[in-house]
Amino acid sequence: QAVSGTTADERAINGAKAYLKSKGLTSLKLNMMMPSIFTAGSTGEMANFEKETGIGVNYFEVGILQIQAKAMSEAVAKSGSFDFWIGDPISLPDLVEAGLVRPIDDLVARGKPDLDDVVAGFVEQGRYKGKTYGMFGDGDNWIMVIRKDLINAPGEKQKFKAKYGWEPGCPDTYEQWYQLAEFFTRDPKGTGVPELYGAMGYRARGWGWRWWLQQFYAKGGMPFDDNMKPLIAGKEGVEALKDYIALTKFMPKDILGWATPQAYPFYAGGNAFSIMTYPSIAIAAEHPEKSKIAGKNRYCVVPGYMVNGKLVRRSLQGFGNLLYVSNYSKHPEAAYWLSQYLTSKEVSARLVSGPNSVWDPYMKSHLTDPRVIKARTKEMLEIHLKNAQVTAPMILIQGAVEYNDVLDQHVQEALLGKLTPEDALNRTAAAWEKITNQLGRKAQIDGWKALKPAFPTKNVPD
Amino acid sequence: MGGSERPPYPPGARRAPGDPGRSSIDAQATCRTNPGRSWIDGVLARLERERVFKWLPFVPVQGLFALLLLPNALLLVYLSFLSWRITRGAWWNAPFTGLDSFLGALGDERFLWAVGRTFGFAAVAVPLELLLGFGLALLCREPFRGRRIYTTVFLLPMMIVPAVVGYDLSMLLIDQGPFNQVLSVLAGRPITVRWLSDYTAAKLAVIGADVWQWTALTFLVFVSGLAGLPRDPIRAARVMGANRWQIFWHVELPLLKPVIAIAVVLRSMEALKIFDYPMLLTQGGPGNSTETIAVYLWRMGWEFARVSDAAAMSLILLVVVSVYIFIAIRVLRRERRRLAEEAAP
Amino acid sequence: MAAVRLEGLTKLFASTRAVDAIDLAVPDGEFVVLVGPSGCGKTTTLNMIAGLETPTAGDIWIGEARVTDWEPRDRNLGMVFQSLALFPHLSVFDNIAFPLRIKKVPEADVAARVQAVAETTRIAPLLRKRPATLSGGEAQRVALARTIVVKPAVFLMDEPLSSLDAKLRVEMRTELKRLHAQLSATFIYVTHDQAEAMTMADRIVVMHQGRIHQMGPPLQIYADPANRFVAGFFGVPAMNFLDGEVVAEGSDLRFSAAGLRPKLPAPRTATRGPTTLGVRPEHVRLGDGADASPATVSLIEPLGDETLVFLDYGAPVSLVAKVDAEDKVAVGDRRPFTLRPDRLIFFDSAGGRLR
Amino acid sequence: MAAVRLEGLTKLFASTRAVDAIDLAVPDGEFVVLVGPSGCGKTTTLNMIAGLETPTAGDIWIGEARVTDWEPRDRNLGMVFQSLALFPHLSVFDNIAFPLRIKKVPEADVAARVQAVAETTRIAPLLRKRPATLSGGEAQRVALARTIVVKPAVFLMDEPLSSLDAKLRVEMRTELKRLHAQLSATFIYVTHDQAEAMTMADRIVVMHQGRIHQMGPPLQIYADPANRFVAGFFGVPAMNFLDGEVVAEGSDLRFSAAGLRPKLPAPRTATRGPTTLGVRPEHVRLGDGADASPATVSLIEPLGDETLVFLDYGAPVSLVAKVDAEDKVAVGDRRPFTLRPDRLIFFDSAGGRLR
Amino acid sequence: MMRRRLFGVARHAGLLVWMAITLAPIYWMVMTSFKHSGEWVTWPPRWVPHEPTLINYVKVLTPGTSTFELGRQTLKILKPLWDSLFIATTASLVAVALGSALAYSWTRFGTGGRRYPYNILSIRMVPPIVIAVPFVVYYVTLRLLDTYTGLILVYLATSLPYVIWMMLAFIEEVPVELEHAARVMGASRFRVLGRIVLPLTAAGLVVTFLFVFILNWSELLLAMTLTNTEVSTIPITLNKFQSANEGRDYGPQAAIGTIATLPVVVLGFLIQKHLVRGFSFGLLRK
Ligand SMILES: Nc1ncnc2c1ncn2[C@@H]1O[C@H](COP(=O)(O)OP(=O)(O)OP(=O)(O)O)[C@@H](O)[C@H]1O
Ligand SMILES: Nc1ncnc2c1ncn2[C@@H]1O[C@H](COP(=O)(O)OP(=O)(O)OP(=O)(O)O)[C@@H](O)[C@H]1O
Ligand SMILES: [Mg+2]
Ligand SMILES: [Mg+2]
Repeated sequence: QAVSGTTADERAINGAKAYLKSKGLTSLKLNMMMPSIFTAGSTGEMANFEKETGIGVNYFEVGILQIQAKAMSEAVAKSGSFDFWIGDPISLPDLVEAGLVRPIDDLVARGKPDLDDVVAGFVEQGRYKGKTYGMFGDGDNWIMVIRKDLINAPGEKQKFKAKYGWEPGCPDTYEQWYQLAEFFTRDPKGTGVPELYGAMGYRARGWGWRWWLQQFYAKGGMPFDDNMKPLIAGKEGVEALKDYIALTKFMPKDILGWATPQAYPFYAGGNAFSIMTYPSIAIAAEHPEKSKIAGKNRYCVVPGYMVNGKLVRRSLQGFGNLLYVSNYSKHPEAAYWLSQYLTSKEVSARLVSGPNSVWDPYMKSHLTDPRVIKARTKEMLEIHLKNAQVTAPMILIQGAVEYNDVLDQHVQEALLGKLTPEDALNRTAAAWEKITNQLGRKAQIDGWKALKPAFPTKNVPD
Repeated sequence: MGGSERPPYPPGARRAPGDPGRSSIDAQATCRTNPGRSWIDGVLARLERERVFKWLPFVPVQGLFALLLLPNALLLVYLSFLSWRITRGAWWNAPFTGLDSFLGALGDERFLWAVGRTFGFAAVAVPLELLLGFGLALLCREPFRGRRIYTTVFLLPMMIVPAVVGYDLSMLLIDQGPFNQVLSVLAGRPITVRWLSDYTAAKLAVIGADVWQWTALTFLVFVSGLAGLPRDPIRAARVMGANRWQIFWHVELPLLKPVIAIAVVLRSMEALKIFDYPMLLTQGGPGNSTETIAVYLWRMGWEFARVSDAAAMSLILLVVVSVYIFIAIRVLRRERRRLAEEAAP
Repeated sequence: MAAVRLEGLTKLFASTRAVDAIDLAVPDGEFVVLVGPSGCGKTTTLNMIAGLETPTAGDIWIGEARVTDWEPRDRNLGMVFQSLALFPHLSVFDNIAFPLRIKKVPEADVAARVQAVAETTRIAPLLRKRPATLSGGEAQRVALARTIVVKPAVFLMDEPLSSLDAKLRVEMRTELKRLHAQLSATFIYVTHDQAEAMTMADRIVVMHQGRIHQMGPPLQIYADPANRFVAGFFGVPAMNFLDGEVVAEGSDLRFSAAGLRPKLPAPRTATRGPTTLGVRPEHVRLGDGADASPATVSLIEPLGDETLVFLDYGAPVSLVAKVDAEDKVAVGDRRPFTLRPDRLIFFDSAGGRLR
Repeated sequence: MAAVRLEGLTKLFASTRAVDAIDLAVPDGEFVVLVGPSGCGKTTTLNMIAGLETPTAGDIWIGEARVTDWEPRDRNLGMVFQSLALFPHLSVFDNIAFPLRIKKVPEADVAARVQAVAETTRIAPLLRKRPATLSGGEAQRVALARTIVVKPAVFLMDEPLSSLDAKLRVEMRTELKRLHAQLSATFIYVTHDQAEAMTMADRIVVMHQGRIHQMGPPLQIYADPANRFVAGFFGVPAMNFLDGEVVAEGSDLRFSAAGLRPKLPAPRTATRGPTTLGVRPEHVRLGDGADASPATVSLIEPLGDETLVFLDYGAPVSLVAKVDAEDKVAVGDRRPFTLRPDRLIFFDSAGGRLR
Repeated sequence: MMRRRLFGVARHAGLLVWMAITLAPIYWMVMTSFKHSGEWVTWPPRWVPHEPTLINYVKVLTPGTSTFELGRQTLKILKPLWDSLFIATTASLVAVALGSALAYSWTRFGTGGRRYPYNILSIRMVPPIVIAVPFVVYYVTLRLLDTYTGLILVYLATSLPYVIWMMLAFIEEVPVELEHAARVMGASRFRVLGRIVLPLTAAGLVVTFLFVFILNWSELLLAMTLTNTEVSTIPITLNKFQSANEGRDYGPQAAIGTIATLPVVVLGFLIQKHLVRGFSFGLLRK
């Protein structure tokens, strides 16, 4: 009973119509929970879907960091108060175990979404223990952006080269990024509040650990061994953490409290030389009115480390949204069809290129789609998909939220100088052991093994 | 005394010897029927009997507590003896693990820190609020020009939603924000304290938020208390030769003790629940430097899904808090009782 | 209209016997004053009659009905409180109209009746005012008017004058008496002021520690107190009490205390031995005489028309004599005194009267 | 030790003239009582002497010093308040020790002095108690003890007895007098109770509406009031005032009002015409006589030793007579009466005394 | 005289400092609500908007989808505003009604025992987070999760202690003789409550209402726990957009903050006179 239609979005529409008919309904409102930050960019397409099928959406917004708590509370409540939601993949294992997420393999089989067009590695984010749970919808692997106008400013290149011995440009290694950051941090009056900051990343509670994890991966590190013994406190971890801390001194002081809404405008205001962040930075940075630096950016493949004499670059799938269908939904199928619709080639291209979008390109077809190119620039898209080749997942196993929270806490304490990097990571490792034991080592080993294929095999993109 | 000789009773008033006298409770039980009244009056008349009437408001209130709070308390206790996580099926199927969760909680450094930190916040914020509130109330005590305006303004903060306060301060306290600007102007050199992301400064920010908002309440309580101080003992002390300071210290302060007690109890009981400011200002960070009990338990329950552990921690917390409650209530009772005694003659 | 009868009325507050099995019958139209020191149970008794307290035991009859368990509102009483209990949020008019409105009297009648009663009590010009702006006497009249307006059969008054100053109190008690005469209702009046009791009562009921110690017309109580408590309670300044003993001296009986030995009137049956002699200040006469005892004036208090003279005659407590203001006495004078033999009364050591 | 002198002392509250340019000299050691109706400015005067209120105009001298703008604590005064103002949080001992400790008296002396003063005031057994547990009289003594302990030169007392019941008030005023004799300090005592003023004062100062109406020893004020206000203020029951006129009848002068025309003693210089005659109840004599006027008894109030008789003689207001209790009078009796001619006083229509 | 004047100056100085501290954040919020996005964060900070605008209010008040500029969020403030108003008002009203009746009963009859108010107060001392999780479990079974009733009941329970304590003070001030007088005059107990006690404690009721209204209007934790899609309150709405690391769309949020603050402040102004009387909790000597 596969659904007819030539494209995934057509099939989604047809599937939805058929579903309605089978239920004897003419219209339907689904409840959707979504991070408030996503609403604006998405409502248009949901309206289109309603026009086509009669299935509309009431969305209720939640702070992005509260999605997890709300979902958990629904897992307890089993109220069916929302049919589906947008959430990040970290929560997937826990929410599946909590019984909240409905596996969608049956529906995928019928609807044939455009899964093969999704960039390798991303699809895995929606899978857990061999089942598919969520449609992937947001290519959140990180990209690096630097200011080409500043590099090209008269005399800068020479001065830089004289000092560091290489032609300034996209950094290949974190060391080079450090040098760029050092060089371009400008505080002529010596006030301690530079006019130009050399680097930007995320260092806030809830976020900062991801940037360390990326660096740790680039060092060739893996968080666990096959028995779930933590490996983070080894040499790689400590060095990565030291570098991570060192780089922070070229960042705005308040970076410890900042996330996207603060970081993007700050960078777009021309206050920093470089930034490592989500691909959607391009929209902010190239905005014709709001950005002071439109057209002055160069997009870079993420830097890496020399490991055993060979360069290893690693980007991180640092957020990445999934469309989850609730187990307690009265109309899981309808919710699925909308998910499929939103993640089809055509519609996703529209979403990704929308003016308010925080959805980032994640399909091969996005690379060639003129609308996407217009919104994000060809250069950025190419780099983005190159990065995708070296993108590693976060620790997507049961208890992920807690593992990460503990890591986050200690990374920040090291950053603040409360703990030495060694100490911080040792404590994290100890805490991880405790979590693993609590959750059951055996189950965790299985989960970890299942995740391993999602790690990239390439060290530098083609 | 003198009872040996009782005056003669008027005729008819004498009670039969040996008649024990009917108790009035018996008497009430025989309901008086009053013709000509509708049944509504009848019902009202019944409700009006003191022993019914006085319980009327207790029925809904105790009912509410019994139906709302009691089951929760029981559930909380029950959950704490299980090892249930939201990710482990239904709670009624969760294995019974006795005191494991409690032992775990007591071994959880982060929990102990959160408890200590919360008490620490309260220990700094509450005295500050009391002192500030008291000082301001003293300054606003006697009439002078502009007093009404000051009082009005000082009361504003407590009328603002704490979430708004958190948000508002997060705007003021940013690195290059107005607060640092003002400090820089006052200090005459650039001040760039990271109020929200420095390990210590963030704590100060949370405390500051609490102080900013709730000094309004202590101010109000103290203004109220000062206004109600009896005049004569103070005047007596003046005539006896006491100076302002002596009067304040030896007369006014002791007289205000009950009011101070209630202010301390109210503020500290609210301060121990502190949740909004860290949640909104710092998300418990940086590190865990502003993670209070409420924030940690929130995470424990809703983010880490460890409900039984959270329940055990809650109960431990309750034990700790009930020590405080016990002391607070003793103090309040003593003060009220003393007041009642003083009012008696 | 309505007699009031209390039978074995008792009230316990926890372990306090506030009222202890009192029996009292107040005939219709009588003005009875319950008097006694603070805490003796007067208010509690009154409250039980009004229905504001439930008796622990005993019964209350009003007219023919046993009202013990009736609600206050069914008892057809008027009550005036020490604090007056004017409703501060209502105007004088509304205060007086309150009981009428509660009884659903038509609004037109209300106005007429309030006006009428306001005229009787001479507060017609105050009807628009708020209680807080009234003087003590005015407020007092409003409280009366509010009680009178519904024409209750029984008036209960709990120290209604005690918040007034001395002057006004004297005036108001006259007014109350007149009112009683006019209304011919039963009045039960509570006070701890013996002067009020004396001047107003048809009959005085003296209470002490929850019990009735004496009942009777004022002058009887004054002249012939049932026991030492009653004797001491009535009279300002209080009766002089002299501890001593009755001794025989030849055919005479004499009372022997400190420096004095007055002769007692002949037919005394009382036992000899330790007794207390009571004599009122107005029955202490200054001036030499057959039986006079010597004394020195230690203090004088002029009252205007009369003067109190404190006499030191050797005992630790002075004897107080009330003399005419025109009798010139000075502190330090040696003034012998006599006691009016026909006005001496005696008490045993427990305070009971010896006759 | 310290005389007190007020010169043109004035206090305005907004537009109220609470105290209006009063002059008063209190010699060292005198017991002066300021008396007057509520609101006449007594408390305000006292507060100005104590330094608790700042005078609007005028000066205050204590001893040789002009203290008008001194702080209260520098004036060496003792003050007792109507509310007593005991510190409820301190024990009796600490209450009494308070002024000593304020003055940094060594702790050993404190104990000794408190003990001593407690004995004088007979509260030694109470020293451990809290004020709340004291009876009215005890609390009163503690308040006194606390004032006495520092031996101030001047005592100010603002209605210190008014919160006590009648009985206790009478006792305490004797004690206060004794205390004054012992301490030989200057006492300025405020009351609105004329009986207190009469019994306690060396000299009475009668105030009304912020002004002094009369000063003098008690009996003078009682017998020879300066004006109608003073006459009416003193005496319970109040002086009878009869409106009428003085007419000549042959060689006699007679006062003519309603149903009576008493002859006046010969040498009266007062003008004829409308006047008010004042006569105290004790100077109304029941009984036929040469000059008797007929009257009916409308009300009687037995006081115990005496009885008040209200006489209707034709005027709207009854005439009150005070007669001996043994004189049997009943309501409705027709009783002629005479006024003691030597005790009649006259006022003009403005209330001024006519001599 | 000199010293007094000096003290006056010092007093004003002290009070002005605190006034500045009190007002600055409020001022900043109100000003920000009139600023374009470009002026939200600048160095030096702008204390007065250069180009005042109402756009933020338009955005948050327009029903349906309104788009934030930078964070690209949408926000419908009207529904939360209404929900908050409804929930806080209902809960506070019922709490004031029940709580003052209870306080009355306790004051007059000692119902519930001498410790009753203290026991009630200890309920308030329990941190709400303690009961948050079992509450969800329990509410699910009662079908009260995410309903007005559910939140109202919780707020009712948590504001009762304050109501009882504040009302005790006011009720104790009503002389019992007034009630006695009315009852003897023929009023039933219910009428006594309505005609005597109610008018005489009106100021207290209003003050108490305001205070618990503030608490209920502001409560975040339980609201966050016990609501989902159907019910939303102002603090939750604010929280959605200002979790520490997420959307800070300063302007519109300043507008929400201002809107959320306004009703309470207005209410507070109206009854300011009575506020002072209400907060001694009966712990003053008469
Ligand atoms: N509600 C009560 N609870 C406990 N004891 C009470 C109560 N009311 C009165 N009492 C006690 O009962 C006794 C009698 O009190 P009651 O008020 O009747 O005295 P009273 O004669 O009216 O005194 P007063 O002249 O002071 O008004 C007192 O000992 C008093 O303390
Ligand atoms: N602080 C004040 N503000 C305004 N008016 C006042 C103040 N204190 C007293 N008054 C007024 O001044 C007048 C005199 O008051 P004062 O208290 O001196 O009277 P008093 O003779 O002591 O009366 P009482 O016998 O009632 O105590 C009164 O009219 C009073 O209303
Ligand atoms: Mg009484
Ligand atoms: Mg006075």
